Amino acid sequence: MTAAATAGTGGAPAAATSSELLSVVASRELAARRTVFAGIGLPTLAASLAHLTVAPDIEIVYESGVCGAHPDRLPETIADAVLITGAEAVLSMAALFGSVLQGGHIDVGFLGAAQIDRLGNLNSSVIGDWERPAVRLPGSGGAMEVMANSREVFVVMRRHDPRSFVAELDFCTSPGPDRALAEGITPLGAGVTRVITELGILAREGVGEELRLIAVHPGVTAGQVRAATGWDLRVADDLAVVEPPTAAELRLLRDEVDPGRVYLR
Amino acid sequence: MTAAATAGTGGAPAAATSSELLSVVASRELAARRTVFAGIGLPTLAASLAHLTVAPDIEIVYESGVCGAHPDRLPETIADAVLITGAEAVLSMAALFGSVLQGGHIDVGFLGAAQIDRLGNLNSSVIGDWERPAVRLPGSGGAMEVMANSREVFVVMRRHDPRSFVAELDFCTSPGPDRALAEGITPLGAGVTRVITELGILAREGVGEELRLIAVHPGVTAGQVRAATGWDLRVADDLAVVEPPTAAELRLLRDEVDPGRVYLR
Amino acid sequence: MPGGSVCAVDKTMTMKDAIAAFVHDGDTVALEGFTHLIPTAAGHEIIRQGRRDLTVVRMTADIVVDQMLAGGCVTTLVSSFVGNSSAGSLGELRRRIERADPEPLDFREYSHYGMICRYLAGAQRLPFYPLRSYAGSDLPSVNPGIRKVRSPYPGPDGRPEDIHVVPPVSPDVTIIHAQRADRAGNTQIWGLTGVQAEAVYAARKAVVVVEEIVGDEVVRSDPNRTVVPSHAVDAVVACPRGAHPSFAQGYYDRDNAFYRAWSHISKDPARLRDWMAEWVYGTRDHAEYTARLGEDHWAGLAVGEALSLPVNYGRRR
Amino acid sequence: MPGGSVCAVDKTMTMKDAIAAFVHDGDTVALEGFTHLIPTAAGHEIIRQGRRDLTVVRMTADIVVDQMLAGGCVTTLVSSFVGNSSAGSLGELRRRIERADPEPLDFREYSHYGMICRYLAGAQRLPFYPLRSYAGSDLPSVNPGIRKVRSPYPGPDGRPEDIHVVPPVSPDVTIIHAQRADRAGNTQIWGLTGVQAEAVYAARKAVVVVEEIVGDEVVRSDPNRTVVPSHAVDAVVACPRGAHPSFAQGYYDRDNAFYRAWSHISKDPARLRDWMAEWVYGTRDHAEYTARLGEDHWAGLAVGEALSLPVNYGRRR
Repeated sequence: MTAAATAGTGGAPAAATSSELLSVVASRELAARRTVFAGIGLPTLAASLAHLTVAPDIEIVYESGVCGAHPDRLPETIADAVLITGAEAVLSMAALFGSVLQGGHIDVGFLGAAQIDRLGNLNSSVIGDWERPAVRLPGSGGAMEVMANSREVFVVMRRHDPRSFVAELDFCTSPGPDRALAEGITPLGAGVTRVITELGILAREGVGEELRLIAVHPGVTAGQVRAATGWDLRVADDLAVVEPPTAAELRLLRDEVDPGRVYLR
Repeated sequence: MTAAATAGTGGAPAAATSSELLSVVASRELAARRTVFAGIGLPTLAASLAHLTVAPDIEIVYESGVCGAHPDRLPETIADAVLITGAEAVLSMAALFGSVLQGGHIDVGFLGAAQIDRLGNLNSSVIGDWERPAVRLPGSGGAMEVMANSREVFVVMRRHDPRSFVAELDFCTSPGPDRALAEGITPLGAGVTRVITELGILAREGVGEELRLIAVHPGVTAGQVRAATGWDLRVADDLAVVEPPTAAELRLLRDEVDPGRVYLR
Repeated sequence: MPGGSVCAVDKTMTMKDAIAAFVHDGDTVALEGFTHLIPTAAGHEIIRQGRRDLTVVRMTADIVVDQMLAGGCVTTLVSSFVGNSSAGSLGELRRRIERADPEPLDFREYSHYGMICRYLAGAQRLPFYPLRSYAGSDLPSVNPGIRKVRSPYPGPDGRPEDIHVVPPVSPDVTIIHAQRADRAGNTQIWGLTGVQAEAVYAARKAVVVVEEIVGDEVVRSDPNRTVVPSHAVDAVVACPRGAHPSFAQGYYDRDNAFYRAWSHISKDPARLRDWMAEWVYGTRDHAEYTARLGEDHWAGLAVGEALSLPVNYGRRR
Repeated sequence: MPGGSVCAVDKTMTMKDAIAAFVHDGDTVALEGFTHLIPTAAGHEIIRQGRRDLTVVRMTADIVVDQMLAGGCVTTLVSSFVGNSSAGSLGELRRRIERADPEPLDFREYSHYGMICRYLAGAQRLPFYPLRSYAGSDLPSVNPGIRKVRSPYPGPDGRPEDIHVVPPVSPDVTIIHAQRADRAGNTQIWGLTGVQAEAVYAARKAVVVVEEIVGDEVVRSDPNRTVVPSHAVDAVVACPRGAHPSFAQGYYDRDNAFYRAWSHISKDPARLRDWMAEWVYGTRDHAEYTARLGEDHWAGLAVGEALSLPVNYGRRR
């Protein structure tokens, strides 16, 4: 008897918030995945929900070095003390980035960004010019490494608008495989394969492919998504409508994954 | 009050054995040295005796990863369990060879060999041809790395004869700096600076220098040492006679360093 | 054999003396600790002593770096992440980079693994370290330190293979914070160990700041816990709670409220100046800083007990 | 958040099944453990199952390798030290190399750090790993795997700098012995940890043989003790005393008498054949091997207690 099967009983839950929607949709995409490199926030919620539903064997690996965390409180950062106590392993960062990530052990890496382009290249460095930027963003951190070394990358973007979905990045921090191949270097993975937003789901199969709109949330039209995207977004012939979060999914998310609503606010 | 000061009292001890002689002479050469990379046997005896006499701050680092061992029994191998219990640190071999040894933290490395030449190059690989040797020896182990990365190297050779002190090595396992420089690569250290044998002490100042006989044991002549050496051995103008082990040194060696006579046999 | 009774070198110093002895104007100073065990107290003492023209090396340039920038200590920053964790922005750093206000900042930008590899190359005395990052990124175009090497072995497809490399970093001094050390400098860390060992081995000198100095027998009961051996350490400084607002696993929790507050404090230059005056220049040392926070504050960061189970190292009979 | 109650994947297998599943004729098999925790029992099971044409990768080719050679399992050996510790020689290995008796051995020779770097390159998916060994040595002249790269940065003297490199090794399977693991494969080692983690990460598959399988709560009480996380492990085999004649820190001591005896056993082909017949082919499994040694023998290798002091990982209140 799985938790997902039982959580469906009882009265109808309240409608999903934006955070809940994104978490649920992302969790479904993790079916059958084993190792997920996740930051705190929606990626952790998605992976934790997937663990209770579509991917029981999933392991979340954190950039700080934690593998197999079993926190008794929801962590607030990727290096939260509650992630370490009771974890299965804590590695040095050299081992984590070298052997685990670059070594090819990550199935799905989660990334965010300020800008994304049609090939799934990401900017988290600057808005404007690097030398004297209008806005200095945090930079790569480990994002470039997650992109180069995960088998695929999922991007969760709360905001879907032409300032974030751009024809041309101000700066390419984390390049997808097309840009690496243009330099004659073959990366391990496929780059960004899923972008989950408040409007729908964009997908990309791999090298040479552009992101395409494959699904919209109920009530959203392809035209709306195209208008919110800074390039001429392709739309799948068989455009689907995202199935809304089920009562079971929402109950698990609210009662088991984030009962304190640390991230579901 | 140091142990060395007190150990000099009492009756005269028995004459030194060959092992004791080599250990005592090697220990004196460690004056003011801090970190010693030592294998088990005479090098460990020498470093332990030096710790009680001329080099109180000395730290022995073992190839197996142990730093600051405080064994309650004399170890039989470089990875003996008694070296680990109570040690100050145990490092992975990658850290030990990478950060400690190649990183340049070793003042003196001890090496042995089947053959040594006039520049202090060492052979521990084969007698005869590498492809089909007359005798297959253990090989480099970490010897090559000790030679390349220690500030200086001490060699203790029980046997001093023309088969071991050769004009031409059958195979160069661990090259001194002259051979490295001939390849255009600058090593960290000076290579072999001391060779301690049953006949006396050979010394070498650094790059471009040959080993010279600087001291003989009482009763040994320079001619005897030259006859036992496979090349035309130079002799220092101020050839000294090695001061025999003192009663204090022998007592420390016998009573504190190796009371079970594991290596002093 | 030398036994435990022999006195090792005592490297304990006060924070004031350690910073005076090992951090000089113009030095390259690495401060490491990834979210966990950030050497904040050492950063504050560098500010109090008025060091200038430093090159600061730190993977995550966060609050302590923003404070050192505000203290006017830093002309060059080598880093892979310039942000206030997930809690917001670094006001002083953004003003320096976005508007050269009050002066420009020479920023050498890498990725996390690029920084780790620079420490690895420094620790291992290598001329470069190879890594599978940077291909297709714009970062090499603004950082000439990132280069490429051709492998002397054929690639998987049989053709020549290129790979990016980064140069070693060899700080004049690396400063880390740890849970405990003995007086000789054998340093034990648990929980996140980050890049501390590599950063120490990469440096010419190393200062270890600890929550507590413990007896030799504590360290020696568990030698695998020693992340940095004494031969790599030059000074040991006892400074309880010296990692605040970050955390020390098993000692105190992260001050998340302070992280959130910092974005607001640092955004406003006047407020930032006041904060520095009160909490850094206005305190003699870290003991005064922690006392000013007050015991109620520390009670809120206190942690309960979750002890490791012992292992047997064995003893020959 | 997912809690400790969720069942992880159970990877426990018998030695027989693990060797059958993960070691195939013609494979490249790494066996690691530097003096400590040598996976002897796994080597014996490989011999019993009659594997052929293996490439064995092992830094210190010692007794277990001599036995696998005698079992006719090995055509290629990749190693940096071919000797019976400090106790003498390996008879079968010397006959193979010195006289091609009973057949030649393809020997790929490196130095210790060269082998470590090959594992590091394999683990980190690098085309090569640079190291400051080999300059001036004759080893590169007999091993074309050792090459050179020119650094893209000027050397200390301003001129171009060359450095030697070794290629990655990516074993089909790496087998290690450890003190303990949980059923999912989180593996804890204390005392000498050698090159085990790197050897596992370099491999396509990994088998961990342990003194004991422990509950999740034991491993999770001390996550820093986990040297190999479960995601890198494919099979966990419980095999007490499986490292004999080497030792397992805190479990049993090294059988030094057996090391000394091996030089004599292996020197004489007839005596070696008899030993193999009695102790490997003549035992069903390692349990029978340890029983045949007898409890008196094991009593002589028993160790006393020297427990690590606990550390506090802390718990949020």
